[in-house]
Amino acid sequence: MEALLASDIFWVVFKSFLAVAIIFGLPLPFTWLERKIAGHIQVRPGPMRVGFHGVLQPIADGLKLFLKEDIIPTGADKFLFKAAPFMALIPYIAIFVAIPMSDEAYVSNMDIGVLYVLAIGGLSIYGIIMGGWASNSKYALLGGLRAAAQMISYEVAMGFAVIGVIMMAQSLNMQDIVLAQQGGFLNWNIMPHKQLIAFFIFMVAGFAEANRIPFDIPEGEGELGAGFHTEYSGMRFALFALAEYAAMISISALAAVLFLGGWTSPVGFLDFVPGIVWFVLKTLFMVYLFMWTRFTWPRYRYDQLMTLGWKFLIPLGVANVLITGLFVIDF
Amino acid sequence: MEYLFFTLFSSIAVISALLVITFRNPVHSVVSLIVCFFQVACLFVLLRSPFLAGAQIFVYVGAIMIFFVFAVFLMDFKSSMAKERFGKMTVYALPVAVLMFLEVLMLIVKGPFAKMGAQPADVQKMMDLGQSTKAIGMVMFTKYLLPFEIISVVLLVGFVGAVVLTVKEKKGE
Amino acid sequence: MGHAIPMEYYLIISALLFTIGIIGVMIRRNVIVVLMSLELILNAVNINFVTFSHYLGNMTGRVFSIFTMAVAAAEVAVALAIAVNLVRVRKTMEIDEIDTLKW
Amino acid sequence: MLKDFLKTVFLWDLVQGMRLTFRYQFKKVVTMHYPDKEKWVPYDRFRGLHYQAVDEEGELKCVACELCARICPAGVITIEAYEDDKGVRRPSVYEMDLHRCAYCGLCVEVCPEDAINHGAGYEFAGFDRADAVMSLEKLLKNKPNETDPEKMGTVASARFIRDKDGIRVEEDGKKRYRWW
Repeated sequence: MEALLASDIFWVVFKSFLAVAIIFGLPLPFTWLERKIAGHIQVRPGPMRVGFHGVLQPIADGLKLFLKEDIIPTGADKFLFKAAPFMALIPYIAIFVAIPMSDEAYVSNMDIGVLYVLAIGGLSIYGIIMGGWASNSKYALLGGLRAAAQMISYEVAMGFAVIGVIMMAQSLNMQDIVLAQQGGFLNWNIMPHKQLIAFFIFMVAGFAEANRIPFDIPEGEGELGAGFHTEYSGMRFALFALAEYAAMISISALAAVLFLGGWTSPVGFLDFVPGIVWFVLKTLFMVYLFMWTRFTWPRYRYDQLMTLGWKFLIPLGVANVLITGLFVIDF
Repeated sequence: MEYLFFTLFSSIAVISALLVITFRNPVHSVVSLIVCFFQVACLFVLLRSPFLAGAQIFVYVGAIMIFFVFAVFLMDFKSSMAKERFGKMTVYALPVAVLMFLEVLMLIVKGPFAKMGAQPADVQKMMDLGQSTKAIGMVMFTKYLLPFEIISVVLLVGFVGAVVLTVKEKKGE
Repeated sequence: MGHAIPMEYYLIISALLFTIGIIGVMIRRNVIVVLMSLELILNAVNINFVTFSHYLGNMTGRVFSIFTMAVAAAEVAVALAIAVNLVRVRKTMEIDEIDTLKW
Repeated sequence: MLKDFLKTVFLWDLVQGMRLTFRYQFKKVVTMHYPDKEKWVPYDRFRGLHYQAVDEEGELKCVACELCARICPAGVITIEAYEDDKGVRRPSVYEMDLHRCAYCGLCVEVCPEDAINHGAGYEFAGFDRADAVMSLEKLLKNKPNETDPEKMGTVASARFIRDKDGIRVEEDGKKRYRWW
């Protein structure tokens, strides 16, 4: 037993399982939270019937989805249709591996942390586009193509936003990026004298990457049925929903690390609070921001979305990189 | 341990590469090529070049393969199915290619590389260097600055060319 | 942590991928698959670059593999644009049928 | 001019929208907790589930004239008549198949004896098709409209009950408030 506890491999496996458990477990309370927030923003109570104030509602929903028939349309590409939900979900689990929750609680401390996160995060699009194509349905295909166009465009913007942060920390390592923001909230990258513009770009691109309102045109239930998952039902549909929540959680965690100072405390005299508490609080705040936004703004039109991405966010990102470069350089 | 991972990654890479050229449906080919590139990225990690592995996933898997997916989707699907799996040239091409591979194999096993080996002291240094992104940046932005700039111009020209080629001309202009 | 794996292994894998790419270019007639085989060849070259860079102790190989990636991206963009145009104009993806220049 | 420019740069519209929805989260919810805690008491004019009226002696008012069955646009009502001991026509069968009923109220309007009436019931979902076919006994049991004008149009506190008699929502009379 002691030998097991001492071995690196055991800890790596244990931490990986923990990351997977977090990604699979968190969406349940978050769906409840989202529906509650939706309810209260619309001046109604939200789910109330299953359990105390409806806390067991997500479990009931999950059970329902898992017990439903798994329909595969005729003419669908069976292998890709079955594999697509996993292709959409797994990258976000892989992202979570690289995000440091505190100075000790991380699965892997990579030298190329940020690059890894951006690279892997771009892969979930394959699940969406393949799911859309394999369904052999025109709405699904259109949703998949829209998703691909949207995610490629906004990945560029997100990359530019992150480059600003990397330049501030002079490192791709997540730990270094957090350490560069130590010493109170004035040193966080979100402050105007640091990377406020980058934070703005990052969040807008994050909404687009996670396919959340106001940028959920790949789903676009108004015009596309349900977009790329029109033909999905039961468990596979649940996996797509899970992937959406996993995307939201990992982008929130990423924003907390890159812009909100990760596990560092906002003011000096609160240093005694464990780092992981701060990290969780910041991530929760970002998740709340996602949900708050969802029930505030309407969906963008497709061309407006592309205009915003290419003509506004990317030039702004380049400008931000240039300005950051001017301030960071050693004369 | 490292052998285990090497065997895993390389065998998956080779198998998926073979699948790329045997699938009739181009979409399936694209998917297996993605798998293959991913495994190559893993091999880069084993070669102590994490930055390159990240770049491989970012550029090849995240960008180039999306182009392919788009191209296949933009074309008519029925016509994108291969009419026959292999062309007429298969009979001649296969022996030539296998012969070429055997030749390269001889070169690797018997040739100068086998004798060269690796200098252990250097390797330790290189492992430290390869793991830091800084080292690559230092070389790229000092010694190879001009090629770097030229590459960026090539990229720009390539993308402008792609746009020019695909845009449909509007009538009356 | 030694580097237990001999350099030859990586070279053999790279040679295998290269050969598969060559075979793909020669025997497949679908323009998309031919382009994908080209990508496979470029990737095999990349593995070689990084292997030599790692085992011979020189950063140049790693830098060049980045250049290869950039060139591959540009190449794919142009090549796919041409392919899409071909399919639009000639209504075929078989490269054997696109032989007007052979006259 | 400068103010407008600044508002554009700092995305003032977005901030305002976010502020509005944030404030709304702390408002008191306005929805009725229908099956679990509260229940709506309809007005007198409400055209709900039909009921058969009886006169002061407890005798059925209906004389099986079949006017309602004739005027019903959907053919909801089936009537079979017989002559009772006093020589009055009475319905032996009076069935309403409410699947087809549109609650137009023509039967109520046309009834010369004021026998068929709209009641207050609106909870007529069932687990069986037969549940929606109203026999004479069921029509007699259905609840007539609330007569107390104070109670009309109010939300009464209620309980959701599920037992062997089925599922229903019953007023417990603890609290009552006006909706408007």
